[in-house]
Amino acid sequence: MTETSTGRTAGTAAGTKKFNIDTVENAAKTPDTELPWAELGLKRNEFDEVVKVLGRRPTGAELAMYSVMWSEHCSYKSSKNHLRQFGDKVTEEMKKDMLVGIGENAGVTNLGDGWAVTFKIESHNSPSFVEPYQGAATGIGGIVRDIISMGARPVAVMDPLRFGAIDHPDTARVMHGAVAGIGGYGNSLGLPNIGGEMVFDSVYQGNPLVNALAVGVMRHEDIRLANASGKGNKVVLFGARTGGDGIGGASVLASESFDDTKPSKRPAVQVGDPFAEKVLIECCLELFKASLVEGIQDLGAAGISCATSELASNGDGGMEVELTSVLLRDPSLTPGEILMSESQERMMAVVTPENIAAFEAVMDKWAVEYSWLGEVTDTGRLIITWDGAVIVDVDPRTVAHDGPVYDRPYARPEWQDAVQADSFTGSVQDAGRPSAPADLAAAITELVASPNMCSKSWITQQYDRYVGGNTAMAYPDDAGVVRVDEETGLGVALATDANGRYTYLDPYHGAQLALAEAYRNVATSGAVPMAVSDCLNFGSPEDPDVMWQLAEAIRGLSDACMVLGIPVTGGNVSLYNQTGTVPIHPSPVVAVLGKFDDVARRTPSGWREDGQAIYLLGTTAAELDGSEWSNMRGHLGGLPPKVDLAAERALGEILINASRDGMVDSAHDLSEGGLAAALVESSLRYGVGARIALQDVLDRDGVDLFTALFSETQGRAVVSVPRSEEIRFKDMCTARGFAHVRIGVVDAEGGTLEINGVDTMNLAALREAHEATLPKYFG
Amino acid sequence: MTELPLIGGTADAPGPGTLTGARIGVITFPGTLDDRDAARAVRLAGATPVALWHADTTLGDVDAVVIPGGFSYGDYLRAGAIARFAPLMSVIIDAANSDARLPVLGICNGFQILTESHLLPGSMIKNDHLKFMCRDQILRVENTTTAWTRDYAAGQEITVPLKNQDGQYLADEKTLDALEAEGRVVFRYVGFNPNGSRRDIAGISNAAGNVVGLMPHPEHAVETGFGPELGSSTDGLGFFTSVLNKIVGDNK
Amino acid sequence: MPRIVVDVMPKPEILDPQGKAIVGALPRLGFTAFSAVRQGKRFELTVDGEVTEEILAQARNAAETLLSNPVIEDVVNVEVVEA
Amino acid sequence: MPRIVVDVMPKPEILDPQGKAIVGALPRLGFTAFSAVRQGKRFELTVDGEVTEEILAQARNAAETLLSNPVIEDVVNVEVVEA
Ligand SMILES: Nc1ncnc2c1ncn2[C@@H]1O[C@H](COP(=O)(O)OP(=O)(O)O)[C@@H](O)[C@H]1O
Ligand SMILES: [Mg+2]
Repeated sequence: MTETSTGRTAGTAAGTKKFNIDTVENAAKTPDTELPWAELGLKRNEFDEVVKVLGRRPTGAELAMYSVMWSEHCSYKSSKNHLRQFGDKVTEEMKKDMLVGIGENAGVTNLGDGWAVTFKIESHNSPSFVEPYQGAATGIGGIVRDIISMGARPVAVMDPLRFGAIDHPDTARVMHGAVAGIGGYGNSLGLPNIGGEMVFDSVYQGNPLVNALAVGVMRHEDIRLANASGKGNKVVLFGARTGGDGIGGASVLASESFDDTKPSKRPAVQVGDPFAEKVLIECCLELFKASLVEGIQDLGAAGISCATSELASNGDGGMEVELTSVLLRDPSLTPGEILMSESQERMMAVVTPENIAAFEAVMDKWAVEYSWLGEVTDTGRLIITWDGAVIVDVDPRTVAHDGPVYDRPYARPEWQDAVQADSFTGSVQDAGRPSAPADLAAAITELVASPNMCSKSWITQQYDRYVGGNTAMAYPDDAGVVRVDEETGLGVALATDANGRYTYLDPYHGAQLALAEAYRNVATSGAVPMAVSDCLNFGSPEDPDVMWQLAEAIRGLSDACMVLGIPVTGGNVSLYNQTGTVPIHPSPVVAVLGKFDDVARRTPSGWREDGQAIYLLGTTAAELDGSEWSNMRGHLGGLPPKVDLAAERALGEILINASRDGMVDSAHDLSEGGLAAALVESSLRYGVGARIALQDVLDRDGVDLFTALFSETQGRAVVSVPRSEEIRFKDMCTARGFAHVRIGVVDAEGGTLEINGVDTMNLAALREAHEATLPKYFG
Repeated sequence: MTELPLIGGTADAPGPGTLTGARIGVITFPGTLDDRDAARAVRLAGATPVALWHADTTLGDVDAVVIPGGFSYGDYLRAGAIARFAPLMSVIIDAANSDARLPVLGICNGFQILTESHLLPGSMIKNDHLKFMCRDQILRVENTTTAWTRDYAAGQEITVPLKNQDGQYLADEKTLDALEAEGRVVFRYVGFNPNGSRRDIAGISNAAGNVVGLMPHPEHAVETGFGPELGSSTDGLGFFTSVLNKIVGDNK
Repeated sequence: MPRIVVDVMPKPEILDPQGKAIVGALPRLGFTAFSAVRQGKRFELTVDGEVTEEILAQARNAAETLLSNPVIEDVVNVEVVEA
Repeated sequence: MPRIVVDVMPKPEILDPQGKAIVGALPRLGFTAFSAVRQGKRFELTVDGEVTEEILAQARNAAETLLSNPVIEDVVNVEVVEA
């Protein structure tokens, strides 16, 4: 009894008569008609450009398409000139495993054995502030569709989150909603959540960041691209019906083209239907397996405008579509609105005439609604009709790829020098720095209970980590790990990182530090880093200060990728994250993907075996600016920790080799919160303590105990080494010239973390402090 | 290739299990999530998983059926409410009640479907804390005579993952007393009741012991390195070996 | 178009975790007048055309079988509303 | 004891996945009379004593702030029911 088997055919739509259809013919005859381009977000020069491209004024429907596709979100007009560096700064080493690079829905990386992996990170920031549950849920839904459209089976998700101050009255609303939404959608798709981030900072109060990452795997032969080739092939829209979701400005247009009927209300937010998406996943995979689609594209921002123009311009260049064939949830939608609608859980595909019946059989099996909209042509034109009348006649490239590009002015902010000069050390906030044993113990406890360093299990307990049966590591280890092939154990590791405070102090190096940390997290788990995806969350590009932050961050990130030898394969830019004139901290969230030949070799982040030797890898400098400690004391100034990418690479190689050869049983990298945080986390992982003495570190590096514990110097990790492997491990570090020093032993009996010069800390008490914070604020 | 290809269905799994005689069906509804995982558990236990489709009208020659976890039809109305009316469910209900007493295991959403089908008494409502909860959960096996628990020792404590939003088991006092009296409380939560279930009940059986339902996920504790870190991490395998041994024994 | 409204409530003897959470939250927002809250479901079924006795019977039947679970819920109301 | 019933429905223009799932299932059970279904919530607030104008105002206020999410839902009904 579903309507799936019939669909709607051209010209039979009820309500066709309701609109004053603005045809191409009419547009040519009425050049002086006023159009609401400003309300739709276009600038005067952009509208003039549209007129120039078309050689006449656009129709209402064309205006709708150009306005959404030329928006910042879809056209990357402010960032494009800078993003090029990701494609330009690429070495042979970086190209080696890249099967599909930037520009497609998501990049694809070769895993070997005929397997490939695709992953991407995206933002859903402002919808998640307006309606946290649905905003976050549809964020997961959108990124998962990107992965499906590459031909892959999605296998896991991650959720880097940034909220306002933990004690601000509005934070609980956003936190509860976003976490429940991510869980509600991701859990219902059967995708394990294998990691993420959680940061509280008042700079995100009115602009929380809800980023979502999805990863999928496929066989090489299943890779699908978004292009419409083959004259005469059919174009089909399937999945959910089209409603008025996310058309915002289009209601302006609606009022223009309506007769007398009042448009019904347009939804303020999009509501996700995870069940519909789960069914879409399965039916798409059946389509791929039986090779029933030639090209496929998910519908996200800019909906049908985006899907038709991208499919057409990436293929043979032409397409004809009858818009009244679109199945609607709300019959009052105008043609322009249908083109702009961002209704969720929809896909568009190109199918050869021979495969139509088989395609329909798959749709019917899964009870998915679909409708045939038109076909691929070789005319180089995208032609959209409404009941036969031509309402769009454009070169699809001009819509999808030739949008405006701006060289926005940027300059190093005037305040940057003053901020960098204001070091934490010696500042008012640094008064009373702890040094007595009891004070140091109290400081460590305070650190691990602080909003950013506390246990995230309040969040991760709401996420299914097991579904799929391939999760080898997730919270609280450094990277999430999923198996791809059961026979060989082939698998992937993923970590996402960003430090907005570092990036605020120095955007070039801050972005590199985000990459360095994600890279380090992946290597710490034992995986070989292979590829990068990034989500650049910044303020307004029209502010030269912010534009400079963005330019510097992209330059820094692309430079660092060259040194680490891993390419950016895709990502997303989210701008205008600011309240009034106050932007968020520049927050480039960087995801690194690594590969395991056998996930059984993964290294967890906690100690287990009594008596194993604990080593600190890397050297420690006095680097407290921008640190969690200075943040806890309310200071932000100075310079972030130094970046040493050669050292990161060397450390990575040690950690990967040690894991492969069974030389370490645990490894945990040092990042926010420094050594103090790493020691506590490694102890709490399995509830096994240690006895630590840092004298050798203090002597070698010339730092005091407080600095050794709280400094955030990069390129460091702690590992535990079985007694039998100690010589081999030390030899390896020596041979590679990498600083390593034994700082203690695992103590399975005591239930304590003992650090010389610090009062002995009881693990049960530490755990209580670590785990109490989120429940205290969020119930 | 993996034994259960990531792309493609369970039917594409190469080769049967070691005990090729035993065929255990795993049903997929639209919205089912843990079907591949259940099939993997069946295989690791030595039997052959057989993919069943909710719209089918016959069971074929399967010796037992697993109704796996997930959100059938989205579970927006009530967990299991719509799935209960699937064509294959009526066949399963009849087979479970027939003299042959087809062994049926409902896990999580499967348990909810079994209560909605009235194969098992009581029902599940939202967790008392109202949130989805995913954790490693200790259970006590209280009845080792059912088709799905004969390989466990009486009173044995096992650790298996738990992950759900609507896991709070309830039934009226009379029903609960009867379940206790007849030994039909098969699993109880130990140490921590994760959802407010009455009398710490995690799973129950029908009177004959062929139909068992529980909220936690034994199919996620069958492989070292991919299940709970506590306990043996393969504590769930006993469900599948139990039914396999029963099938093999019955067929002798 | 006419609609049939079906109201389903948790049985009185059954603890309602959602209602409990609400009754706990109300006083914190200054709503002190309510001693208990229960949360149930309201369904609106659209009928194309007239609501006949037969259609109303269908709605009652759907309410008892699909829309509610008699173990934990009661159908408290089935009524026709003209739009 | 008197109760105040509050009915909350998803806004008409908003997708209602719950109603969509139900409308898909009904025909399979032979209920073919319904062309659309929307699922909302029904709250019953118990009042100890008499329902004054002030208490009713509290209920209306709670309905708009706590019991519904005005971004996606409408309060369609607030009424007093004597038990
Ligand atoms: N929002 C979240 N969702 C899922 N996992 C999270 C989230 N936030 C943090 N985590 C997990 O918590 C652990 C600790 O996070 P973090 O301190 O950011 O790690 P690291 O310092 O190694 O980058 C990691 O396993 C991370 O993936
Ligand atoms: Mg780490």
